Amino acid sequence: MSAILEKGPVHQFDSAAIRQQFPILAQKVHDRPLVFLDSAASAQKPNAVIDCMADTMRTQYANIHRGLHWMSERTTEAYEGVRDQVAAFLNAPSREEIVFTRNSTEAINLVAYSFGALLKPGQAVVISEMEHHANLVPWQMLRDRAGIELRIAPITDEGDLDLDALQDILSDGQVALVAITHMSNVLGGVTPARQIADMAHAAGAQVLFDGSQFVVHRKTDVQALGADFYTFTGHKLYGPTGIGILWARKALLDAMPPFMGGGDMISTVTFERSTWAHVPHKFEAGTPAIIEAIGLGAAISWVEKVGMEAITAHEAALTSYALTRLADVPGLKVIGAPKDRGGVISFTMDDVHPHDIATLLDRNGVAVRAGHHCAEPLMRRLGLTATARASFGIYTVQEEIDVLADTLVRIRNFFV
Amino acid sequence: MSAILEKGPVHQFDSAAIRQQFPILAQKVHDRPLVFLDSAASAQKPNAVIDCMADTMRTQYANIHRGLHWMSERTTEAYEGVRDQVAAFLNAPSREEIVFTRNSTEAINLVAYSFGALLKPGQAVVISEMEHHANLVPWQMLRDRAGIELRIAPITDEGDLDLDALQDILSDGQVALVAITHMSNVLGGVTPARQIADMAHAAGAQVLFDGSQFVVHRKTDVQALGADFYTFTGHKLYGPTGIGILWARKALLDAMPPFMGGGDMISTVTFERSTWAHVPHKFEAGTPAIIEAIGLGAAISWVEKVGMEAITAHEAALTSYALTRLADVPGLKVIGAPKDRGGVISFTMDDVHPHDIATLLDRNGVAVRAGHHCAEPLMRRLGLTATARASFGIYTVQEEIDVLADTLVRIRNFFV
Amino acid sequence: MTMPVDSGALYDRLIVQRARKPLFAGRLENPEKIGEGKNPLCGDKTRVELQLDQDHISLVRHHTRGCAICLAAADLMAERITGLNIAQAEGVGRQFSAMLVEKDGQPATSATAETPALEQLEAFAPLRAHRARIRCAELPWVALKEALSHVDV
Amino acid sequence: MTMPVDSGALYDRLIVQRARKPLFAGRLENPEKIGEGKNPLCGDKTRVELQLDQDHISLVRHHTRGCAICLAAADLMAERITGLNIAQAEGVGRQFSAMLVEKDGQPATSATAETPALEQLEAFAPLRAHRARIRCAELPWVALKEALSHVDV
Ligand SMILES: Cc1ncc(COP(=O)(O)O)c(C=O)c1O
Ligand SMILES: Cc1ncc(COP(=O)(O)O)c(C=O)c1O
Repeated sequence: MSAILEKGPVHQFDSAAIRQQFPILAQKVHDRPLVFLDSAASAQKPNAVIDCMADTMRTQYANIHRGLHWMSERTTEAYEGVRDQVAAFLNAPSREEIVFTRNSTEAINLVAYSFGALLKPGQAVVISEMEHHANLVPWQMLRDRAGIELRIAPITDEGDLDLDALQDILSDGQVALVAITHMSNVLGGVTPARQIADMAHAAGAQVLFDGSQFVVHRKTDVQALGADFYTFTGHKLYGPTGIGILWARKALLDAMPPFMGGGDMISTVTFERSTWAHVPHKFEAGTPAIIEAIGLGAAISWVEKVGMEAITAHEAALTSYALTRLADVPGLKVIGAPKDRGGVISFTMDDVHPHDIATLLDRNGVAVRAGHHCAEPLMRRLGLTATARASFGIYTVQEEIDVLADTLVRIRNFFV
Repeated sequence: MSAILEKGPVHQFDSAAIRQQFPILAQKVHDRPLVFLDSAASAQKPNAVIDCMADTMRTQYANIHRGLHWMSERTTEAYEGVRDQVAAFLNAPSREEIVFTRNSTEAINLVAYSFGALLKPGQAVVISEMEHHANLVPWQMLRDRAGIELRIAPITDEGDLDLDALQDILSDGQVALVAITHMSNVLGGVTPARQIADMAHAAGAQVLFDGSQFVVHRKTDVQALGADFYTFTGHKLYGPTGIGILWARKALLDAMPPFMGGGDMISTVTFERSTWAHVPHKFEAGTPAIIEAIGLGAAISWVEKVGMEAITAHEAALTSYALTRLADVPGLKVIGAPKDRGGVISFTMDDVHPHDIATLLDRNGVAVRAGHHCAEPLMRRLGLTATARASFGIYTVQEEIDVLADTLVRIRNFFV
Repeated sequence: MTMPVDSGALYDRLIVQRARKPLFAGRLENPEKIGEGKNPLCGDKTRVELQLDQDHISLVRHHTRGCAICLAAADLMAERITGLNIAQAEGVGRQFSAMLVEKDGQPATSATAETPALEQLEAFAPLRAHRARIRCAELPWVALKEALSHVDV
Repeated sequence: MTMPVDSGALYDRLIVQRARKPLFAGRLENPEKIGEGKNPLCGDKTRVELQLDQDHISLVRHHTRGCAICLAAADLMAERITGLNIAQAEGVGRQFSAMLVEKDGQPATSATAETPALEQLEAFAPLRAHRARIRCAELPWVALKEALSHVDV
């Protein structure tokens, strides 16, 4: 076993204290302690988030923005305060650049619709071979609606973006937007965002990063990355469902037409014509996910208290440990070997079907995902139909990886 | 004072027991007991909802649909179980006709986008003069995008829909959709939905009812109404923010293209082409508001336990009482006199500005709304720029209406 | 590593055996009926080929790429429907589906002349507790339905 | 009904007085500068007209349809800026805005020659606790800004 087992940041992190803040981790599944290795699909929630949402509903709730009474004003402050928090979390230049959406998917659809409305037939959008359907289907829909070309940047066999190929794809100057994941939800690879942004900008294109997986594991700085659009989703960041974030440069948001119409996104309305509110409100039609935004604020505060650097180090150590342990499981094959991997590992095991792996792991208390992980084209590129995937979070500990590896060995024995 | 004060359903309703289930009602505002008369903007939440959401996060949470493990399967069951509940709540013929959205606004935008995509230039959509911006701006956007005509059905001076005028508007057979509120959020008037549906159908049009206000106060039966589309929003129904409902006939949903693209709404994806999942999943892209949907289920259960008939009777009595009390406030003018009024009353008071009324009421613990209530064109029709609005819910009691009326008298004395 | 994995009730010995060594895998020389089932979620596929003798199913083969549940379901379906007439095979299929969505503790639907007993297919009953896997076991029946709905190949 | 309503700190006597009987309401015969402010949220409107004497604001009138806060703010603004030069008036405006967004307990920004004291405008300080109403008080200042940014009428 590697040196990481004896020392390293895994032990500097007070995992016991952290785990205690996630009540669900004390649950049993099929009479076994829950080993939750499915955080990349959605993370569990700490008490700080659960209590914040409950307290909001118990003590300080009303609809926001248009209210003149105490409850409404206080709730508006709490909601708008989260916008400041998110701006700081992403190091965005301005709070007005933070748009609340339902999730990453809606954030990307918003861009495909509203930024897409500014594009002309013949212009192109580039995505990569390893995108989540959320960063693929909206662009297909734009292509089919508006005559935009959709170009696919290939990946290497290791699972890294092929930058030379991207360069070629950009060379004709027709590309208006490069939309790429900042971390693959299947291979775990972190993409070289700054380099991609520089290449895109040199070719006259804007760049969108799907940060759904990345923001959970590492410090994000949209200015340092040179991003034009950035999206993430609350429920993977230990926050509630129903809330996601679109960040975009103000000049872009100002230029884009609204996505949905309704209350709160208008300045004035007559039957003949309406005018739009300033950004970000132009993009937030109707009563937003108020309680969920406030819950996301609690999640960000909590993550920042733990410290993103500590989280990154903890997960890096766990990931190395897991790769070492999984290497010892006979027949197991880790999919992809990206240069820079976050806490996500996809694998297959001989010809035991990933669904059988997942169901049998579950019988033994271990939750992993199996399937195409909403990345069918990537599966096809890899020559697979499905993988099993273990993913790690703040609360994951070595012992859980031991349970995973040991159970996998026994599953293999069961089938072979 | 009217006979209603001495007897009637107000006293048959165990208001004290109900109020105890809403922890926020015990709060003080500016050192006064909170008198919350702003439920039409958003209702407060009972413990049943707060606890359900917290318990979900504490004991049974994971991402849904694609997961094979225990937490995911149980969470999927809970989420999909709410679809059954909502179908029963609306008396929808099938659970597959229930689409989860963020709110009413998104539900209407979805219809404007996806049903709108089936319309041809020259076809028309009819709305009324008393629509909330949520049921106005999306149709304006469709008009401007697709060359659809937008027609406005007038209201009478009392605030009822002018059915003769609607008949005229429908007469040329060009109308594809009549989209009308089922209860006005400003005037409180309930529209004759069945009649509107019959008229629309006779003219070959579909009909959408914006039930955001209605479902909170009365039993809704989409089949009895003859509706084709129906929308409502969770946060006004004592449920969480971030969750709303679109119901539509399956044949319509089947024919409509998807609104947003992403995970969960596809059947298969290749770079060249994607195929869509069956309804309702085709319209639910990405990770939905899982916890909020489950919370909405708790709200519906709770409302059904209290009993919609009891709620309707309680609120009807309160509303008569309030109209009587407000008639005694010098200078106060109730706006509109619809034939059938739910628990919403807009008013002005001499030339005291509604904003001043709202702020001074708030100083005395009373929360009301003031402004255009996201219905600017209606304000213009009424010759007003703003009104104050008191609205009632399950937890509202006579004593609160007394506080409202008494405080209004004192506010008037203060200014005049 | 000697302790066997807890496989719960789902991975019954019969299921695992048939998944490992199916008895009805393969292709027919001259199939009269062919049907296919596909699960886009995991890429599982099965192809069912039938030989009929008048109204009776005389020979069945399946060609399946899938998980253990899907493989075993295909193989045990093939065994079960061999010798039945079409109506009976369809009856077994309906009963099989009904069993999978039954709530635990509900009485099983009883067999009749038209809908013969499930017999070995009862091994799949624990799938009820794994709803996301139900479609794995149903895939071969989807393929069968397709095969039987085609008039000729 | 004799107990007066609790009006909190916001509806100061001065504010209510000026809202009821503004001293600077009306129009100028030959205004040199005109500006308008509108709040679409509530339909409030104010029109500010100025007479200049070189760089000095010599006469101000406002025409306001709005809430008490907006009316009083227009009237007290008119009073406060009469006699100031343009830079000073703008300085008062900046200070006024700063006061409204200050957190309670923060020290007030101190007056200098270029930015004279707020004086009676301090009456609006309690608006800090009513953020949704701040724009009511700022509307006349928006109109003033517009008036001063126009070179001629
Ligand atoms: C009649 C009506 N329609 C639509 C809406 C919009 O609801 P939401 O903001 O939850 O989308 C509201 C409430 O604001 C309403 O009262
Ligand atoms: C890389 C990536 N992008 C986008 C998404 C979509 O997130 P959501 O479903 O919250 O919109 C996910 C997660 O499912 C993801 O992993």
